[in-house]
Amino acid sequence: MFHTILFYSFAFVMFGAAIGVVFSRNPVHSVMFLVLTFFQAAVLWLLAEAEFLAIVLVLVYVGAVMVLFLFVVMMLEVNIEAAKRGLTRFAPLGIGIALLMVIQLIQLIWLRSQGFAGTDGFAATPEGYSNTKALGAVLYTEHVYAFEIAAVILLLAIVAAITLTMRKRPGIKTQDIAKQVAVRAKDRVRIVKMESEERQ
Amino acid sequence: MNWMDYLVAAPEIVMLGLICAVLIADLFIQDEHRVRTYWLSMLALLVLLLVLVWTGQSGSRVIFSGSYISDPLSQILKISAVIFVAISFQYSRDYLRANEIHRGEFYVLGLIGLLGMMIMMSANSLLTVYLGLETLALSLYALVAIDRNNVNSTEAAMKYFILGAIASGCLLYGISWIYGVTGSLQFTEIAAVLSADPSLNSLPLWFGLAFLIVGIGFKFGAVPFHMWLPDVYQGARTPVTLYLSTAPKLAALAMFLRILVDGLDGLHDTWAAMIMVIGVLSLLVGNFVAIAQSNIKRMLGYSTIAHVGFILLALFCGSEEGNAAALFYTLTYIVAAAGSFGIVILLSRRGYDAENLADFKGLNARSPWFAMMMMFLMFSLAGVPPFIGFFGKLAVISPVIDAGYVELAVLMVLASVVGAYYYLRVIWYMYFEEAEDKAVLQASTDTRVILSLNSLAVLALGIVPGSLLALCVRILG
Amino acid sequence: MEFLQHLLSILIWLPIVGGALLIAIGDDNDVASRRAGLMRTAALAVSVATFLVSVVLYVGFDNAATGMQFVEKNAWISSLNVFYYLGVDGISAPLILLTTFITPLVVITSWNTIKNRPAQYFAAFLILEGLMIGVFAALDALLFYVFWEAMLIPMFLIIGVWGGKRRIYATLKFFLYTFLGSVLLLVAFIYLYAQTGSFDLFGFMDAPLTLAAQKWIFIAFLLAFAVKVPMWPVHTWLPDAHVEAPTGGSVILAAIMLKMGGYGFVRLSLPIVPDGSEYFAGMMIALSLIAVVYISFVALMQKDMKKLIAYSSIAHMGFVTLGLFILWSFDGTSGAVLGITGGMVQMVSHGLISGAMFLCVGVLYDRVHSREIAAYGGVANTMPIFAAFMVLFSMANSGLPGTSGFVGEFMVIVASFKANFWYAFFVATILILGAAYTLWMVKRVLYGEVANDKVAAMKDLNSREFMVLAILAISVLILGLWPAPLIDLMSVTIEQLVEQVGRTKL
Amino acid sequence: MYSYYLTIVLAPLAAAIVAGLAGKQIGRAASHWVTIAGVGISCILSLVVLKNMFWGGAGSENISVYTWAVIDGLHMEVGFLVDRLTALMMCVVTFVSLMVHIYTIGYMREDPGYQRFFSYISLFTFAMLMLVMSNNFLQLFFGWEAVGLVSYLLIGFWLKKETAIFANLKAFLVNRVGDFGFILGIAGVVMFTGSLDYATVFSSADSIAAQNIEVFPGAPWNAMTLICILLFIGAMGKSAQAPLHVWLPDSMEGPTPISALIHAATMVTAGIFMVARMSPLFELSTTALAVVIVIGSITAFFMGLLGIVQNDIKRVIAYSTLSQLGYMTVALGASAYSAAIFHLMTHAFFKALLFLAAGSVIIALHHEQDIRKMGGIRKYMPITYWTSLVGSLALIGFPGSSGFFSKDLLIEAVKDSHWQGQGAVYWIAYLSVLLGVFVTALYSFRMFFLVFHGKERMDAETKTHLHETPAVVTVPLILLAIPSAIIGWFTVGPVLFGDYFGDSVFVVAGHDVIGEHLAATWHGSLGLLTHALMTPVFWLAASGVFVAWFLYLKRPDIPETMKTKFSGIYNLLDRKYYFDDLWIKGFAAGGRGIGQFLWQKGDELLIDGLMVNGTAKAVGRMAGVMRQIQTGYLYTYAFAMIIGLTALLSWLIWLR
Amino acid sequence: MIGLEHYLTVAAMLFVLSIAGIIINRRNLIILLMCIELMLLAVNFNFIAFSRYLGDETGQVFVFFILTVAAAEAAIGLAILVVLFRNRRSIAVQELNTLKG
Repeated sequence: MFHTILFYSFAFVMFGAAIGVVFSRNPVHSVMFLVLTFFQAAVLWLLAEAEFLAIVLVLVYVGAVMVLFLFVVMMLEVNIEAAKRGLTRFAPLGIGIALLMVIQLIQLIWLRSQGFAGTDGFAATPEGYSNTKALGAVLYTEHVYAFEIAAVILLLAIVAAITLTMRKRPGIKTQDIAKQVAVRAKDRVRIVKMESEERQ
Repeated sequence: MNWMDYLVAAPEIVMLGLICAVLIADLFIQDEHRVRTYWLSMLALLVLLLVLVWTGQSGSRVIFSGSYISDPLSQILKISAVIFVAISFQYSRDYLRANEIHRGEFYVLGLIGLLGMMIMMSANSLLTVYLGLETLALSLYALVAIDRNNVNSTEAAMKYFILGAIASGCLLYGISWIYGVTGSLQFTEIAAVLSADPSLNSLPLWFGLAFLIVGIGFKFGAVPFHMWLPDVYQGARTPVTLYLSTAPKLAALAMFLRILVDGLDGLHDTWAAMIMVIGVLSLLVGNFVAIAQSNIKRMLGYSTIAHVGFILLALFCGSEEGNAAALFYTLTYIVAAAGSFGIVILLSRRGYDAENLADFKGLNARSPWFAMMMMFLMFSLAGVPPFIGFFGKLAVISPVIDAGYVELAVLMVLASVVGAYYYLRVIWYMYFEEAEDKAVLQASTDTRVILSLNSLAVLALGIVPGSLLALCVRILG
Repeated sequence: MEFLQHLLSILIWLPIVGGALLIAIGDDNDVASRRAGLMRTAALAVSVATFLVSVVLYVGFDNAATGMQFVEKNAWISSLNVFYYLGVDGISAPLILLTTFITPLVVITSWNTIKNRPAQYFAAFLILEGLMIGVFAALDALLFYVFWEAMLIPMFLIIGVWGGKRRIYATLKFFLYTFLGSVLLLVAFIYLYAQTGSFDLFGFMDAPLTLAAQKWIFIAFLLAFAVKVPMWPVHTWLPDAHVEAPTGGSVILAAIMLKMGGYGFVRLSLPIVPDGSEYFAGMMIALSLIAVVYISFVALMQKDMKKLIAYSSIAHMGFVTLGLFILWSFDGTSGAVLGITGGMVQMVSHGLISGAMFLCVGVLYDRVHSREIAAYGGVANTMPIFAAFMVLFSMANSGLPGTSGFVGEFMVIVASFKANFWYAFFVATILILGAAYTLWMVKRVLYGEVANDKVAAMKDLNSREFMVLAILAISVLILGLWPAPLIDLMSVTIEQLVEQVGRTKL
Repeated sequence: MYSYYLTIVLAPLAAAIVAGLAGKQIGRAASHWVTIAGVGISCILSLVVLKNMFWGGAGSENISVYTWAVIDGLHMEVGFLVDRLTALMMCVVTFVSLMVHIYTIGYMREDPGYQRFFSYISLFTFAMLMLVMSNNFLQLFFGWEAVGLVSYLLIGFWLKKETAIFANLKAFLVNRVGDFGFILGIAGVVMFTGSLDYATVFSSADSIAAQNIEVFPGAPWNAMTLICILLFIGAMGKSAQAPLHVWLPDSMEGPTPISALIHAATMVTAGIFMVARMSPLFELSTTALAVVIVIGSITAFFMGLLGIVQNDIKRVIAYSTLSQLGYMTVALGASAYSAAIFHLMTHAFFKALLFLAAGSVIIALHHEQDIRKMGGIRKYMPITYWTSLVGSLALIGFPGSSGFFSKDLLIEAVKDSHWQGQGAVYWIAYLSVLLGVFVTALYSFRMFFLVFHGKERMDAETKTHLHETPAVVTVPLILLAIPSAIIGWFTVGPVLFGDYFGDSVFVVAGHDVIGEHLAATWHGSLGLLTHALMTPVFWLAASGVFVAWFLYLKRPDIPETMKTKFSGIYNLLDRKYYFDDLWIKGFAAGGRGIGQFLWQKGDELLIDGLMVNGTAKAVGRMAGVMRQIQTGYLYTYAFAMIIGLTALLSWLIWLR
Repeated sequence: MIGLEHYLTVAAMLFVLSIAGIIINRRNLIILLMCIELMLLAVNFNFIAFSRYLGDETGQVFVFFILTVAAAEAAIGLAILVVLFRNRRSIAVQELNTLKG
């Protein structure tokens, strides 16, 4: 029962926060709502006994990604005055379609799920089960290929982000490693032969 | 898992190593020698090609606990993708240099994208597909935005990114349902579960399927998930468009074949109907809207949508013949697309993109040879014999009729008549109009040779289409 | 003999390779330059050589033999069971000869009148020639289709690049119209392929088909061929295409390309879907008669000579389709053979005559640069020799006995009388209407006082023009006075065809 | 004889080719010599053939020259059927042609198209010979059209002359209307007999007559009637029978020699010849014969009337030709084929004579053709005057002249014809030919008097140069005058009553008016001559001459007052019963109107505008609308995807 | 008891909300990026729920990778956003319509 109350209350707050993300006028508020959403989600995941992912969500997402968002929002100095409630002209239609989709999904989940749902809660985990351990056991064995690809994706993200955003501002002195490496002695020191000056 | 098994994945492993090598080497290359990165990348692709040929085998091998598969299909797709990436690098080099966006990252990102495609082509589980897809997609987003001072490029990249993210979100949501119902991510296992328990073939799985189709449709650029395509084709710099319009189509095809055919063939009835609707819409929208375009890249973008319609309608049949036809059609399409964008690049100069149809006016007077090449390409895209595009159409229509959808076949050919108009318009501008811009075409010899070979290929393959078609049939037969 | 076994391949590929060669020689817009001279000579040499090869074909052709001759069959696309399968019989042989005969004349006509990229021009014609021969020789449906469609490409360029003011409209209309017609042909072929497992035309002919299927296939065939013929009401591309095409293009279009439609009916529609054809025969006859009467009236009012001749072509092609589709209106076979033979003869003869008529207009156009009838008048005063030729061809166009124009018309009229009095009645109105529109034009162009300074300054035919027109005139007369060789060439095949079509497939 | 026939046909052809293609090179004199030689050879050989037939008793010959084509048992050949009918026609054609050739040397002396003209008339001779000598329908049609072609070329010979080139087009087209029927008739013959060969067709004539054909559903017609009427439509065109006669008067725009040769003596009689040739068919259809006789009667009488009001010398003769052709047609309809052919022959001579004489006058007056500007020429041109007189007398059937024998017997034949019992048809025919005699005399002598007698109305300039024409002109006149005057005397007996035609003409037993009725009262030429004074024919002719003399020489004011008093009738005659208007303003303009309508409304508006370009436009418009969906806004794009997704989901959950 | 359906429902609502957010927002591209994060979160809910329901870790491993990819995606997305802002001085969705038609 307690479990249920917890679930509903966290879910409710999470959903409210998510609505805040979408409808907030100020992007900074949106980011904060998003952080709240993630926190609530982490709690819900804990309730589903996915401890490792709940921690990761908080650490990686709230700790890194959200900060990045916040950073960008701040950096871009978007004019908050102008950012009034900006809804598109077919927002009602959009919301209608969204409601339709919710109805469809809920109908699916509760009425048409052909018996795989509708259980009384999740089965209990076996004794001594460690979520983190279980994940760790498969991550580097069964999923090693995926893991390596994830590494590539992170590399790609680095390369791409740098490619897109790094720029050389004129007047700012930076190191050019390629230039430094490619330098030759004769570029640095020029020996000029010149006539000696006449005695005065 | 045996260490020897890693040899099966050698192409990907070698590719990753080569990418890192190129990435590091690029750091030490000065801007004025950036062409060395190009040569390095080409060398990398050559090595990769050799590895691919060397590791080629006839049977299929599944490794990495079922997440990786190597079979003739993956091999032919990879070889083709490598070749087309190499071609697009080649066509791009001079353009990039002339437009001062010749940066090593272009090649690196291109190579990583290729790796993503290869991962998709060899994927045997939904997880691998997803990761490969993201590898490809993320590098494409970055590539589209690579000319970061260009308003259009960045806008295109932003749109591509947002829509791509939505699509992959949908794909993931679909995957989660498939996983929830079947309890597995591997295609072979999914197929096995489905055939073992027919009761699973029901609404939850179908919902997952619908979401999956959004992701696949987006990757193909099929209507109504096509909206990004024209904008991105137009907004991206031409080399990127070229890259985008060639090899990734093979990846999309691989994704389709792996997920829907290998994994969810038991749901054929369900997805066939959806694919048919999407295919028909693509055919119509692509062909109709292309008529109204004046920007050739955008026009070719819509034409891509139309061609995707053809590919999807071949796949919709669900027969081996249809799948082979789809592969054949895709290959023939990208040969022509590569050449077409190659010529668009050829016409561009420093600070000037020849991307309006009007820029093609009087090409026959400026360069009869390349005008003729472009004509070949356009006729091939229009599906006029004896060019290879015709045989693609033939191969596609044949299984459709075999499956009993004669009306659909009629619709397809009628749509292709509508489509013929805008291809003809390019030829009309090249041949029937006076040139406004009389500048002589400048291109290096290697570009000329390769572009010519590329274009002549649509004719040569059209005259002897047998072996390529037979290859496709053998691979998917 | 090795050579004879590949005769058809040589016929097809010689001009195509020759065309590629011309492109390789390259262009020179200065007609007097050495390169242009070399290129023209090469073009002529290739086309004449092709003609000579076709003479070998004629000599080697056995009139009495049934079935295909000079057959070549090699695998082409093995996975689809497609063959490179060629052969000729009495139906295709005359048309191949017509093609190889007309092309050198076109080359000569365009000798130095084309100032813009002549090499491409000649190359387009040579390639077109090879493709057209391919259509007539192909016995594999896919091969047929490839040639059939590929043919559009050179013609598209010929009209578009070297055409008149509204050339772009005309050529796009030409391409899309015909393309629209022929794509359904492809669908029909693939359907038949699905039924028989190969694209072999004979396989198609032997395949049993339900009446419903035959009807649909017939409609698909009809669209493709009716557009090419062209039959009313899908004829409107032709006047535009003809008007805008350069002289050579008009000649080829009228002389040979239109025959593709008729050939298609004979080669494909009749034997593959006999019952479908029979079902629609009434409609086809009606359309043919409309073509003759309606189009003749329309032709009467044309102000543009080429348009007039174009409409006249449509009307004359009405005879072809009528001749073919009265097949089922007889008790015996005699009328059927007569009708089809008449249609075939009409095709060949119309090829010569309409070609010649377009050449005549071309001669005028080269001098005055107008196709309007009103721009002329009294040309016979300044160009008597030309006038003589033009009157001759006009008479031939009006179906004067003694010229080839009469032969086919006579046969069709006689055959259609057998079928139904009213068919003959309506179709014979061409005697009046054909003469009316042709000779009225002749009157306004050739006769009367010299109309203006431009006409007064016209020079009579030069030797090249004279030669071309004389060759055509002689052939028109020979065919008119002694058509037996032509008829003997095809009679066995046609009898066989009638016998085959008579067998129902149901 | 095969080589004879071939030479007869080919000699003029060869001459025509030489003069036509190499005329410039060989020069004027050589051109006329070569053509005269060609036609001369034909003429002599034809006479030899006729002699063999007539006195040598040679039978008819049916020879095949070469096979034109064979299709499925239908043999189409080129060949000759030479029998007595043919032989007679060959002689007439070649003789008149020869005379015209010679005459042309003088007539066309100054014309730049001299060689061309000779080439044409030789070609005509060839074509006409092909026509008469044919042994099958195909070749008949060839000759039929070929003479039409040459006629077309010759009427438009002076191609700068607007009236001439109008006339030739008109002639060709009106003839084509006839040919339209003719070719259908031939097709009918093929349908019912499976052959084009005369012999085969005639032998199966009975079987044709026994069959019916449903032209209109539910109304079976006798096949023979249909075929014969269709064939006769062809004859109507060629022989200028009403209402297809309109081309002939206009054809006078051509040079006079060809008016004589083609439009009087030979080509226009092809229709008569053809019907006579087809007598085995026509005889089997009384309906067809009735049509023939009625059409002939109308032409004979009403066309004669028109001659009275014409002022152009050649047109008067042209209407006279029409009228005489009407006579011949009436004879055909009365089954008096031999009378028709006999009249054809005499007519050929005297009408050619009249035309050539008129031509002679025209040359002398420097191409003046209006008879109101002539008069009193008699004393300047005696030879022309006398030969014209011979011709005119022959035309009105003055006793003793060739025309007398042919026309008198023709009228007798009509009077006694088997139509007697048939009421209307008989009276129409008989009255027409009787009254026609008066009319003929009236217009002939009106012209004669106006030209040769009375006041000299030409201008002084012309008068000073007025003199007799040279020998090349007058010699043919004399040579034609001789047969015009006397040939009737000694040929009427054998031709009409001596069973000259034998098998060449077939008459059904009850129809044979000449063999059965007239032969009974036949007592030789002299007997006929004496008998003539007691027939109405003579008196009608005489009164015609008298009236002409009275009205045009004695009291020239009367016609003028009559013109104003009876302006209605005058206008009717002057406008030729409005037939020209019917053809030109009716059919020709109507055809152009239909053409314009079908072109503008059918082709341009409906098919091209609405269907073809309309489709293209619709596609373009649709493209324009569809591209609007691509708004450029991200949310639209996303929305499109979601709509697509929702549609798929909805289908899956609610519709599937 | 709280079970699979509850989690799935939460996920579905979150998913649809994120989609609605993307469709109806016309002011700020950053919000769109955040909506995408929400969408991925919803997907993660599904995976965790199914993983827990099936007693199979693969779903959670998948979530692990999704988190990784999402981070990379956010990095690139923000990079593009920054580049876009530099070019246009605006990140309003409604102004992003140079390419259309």
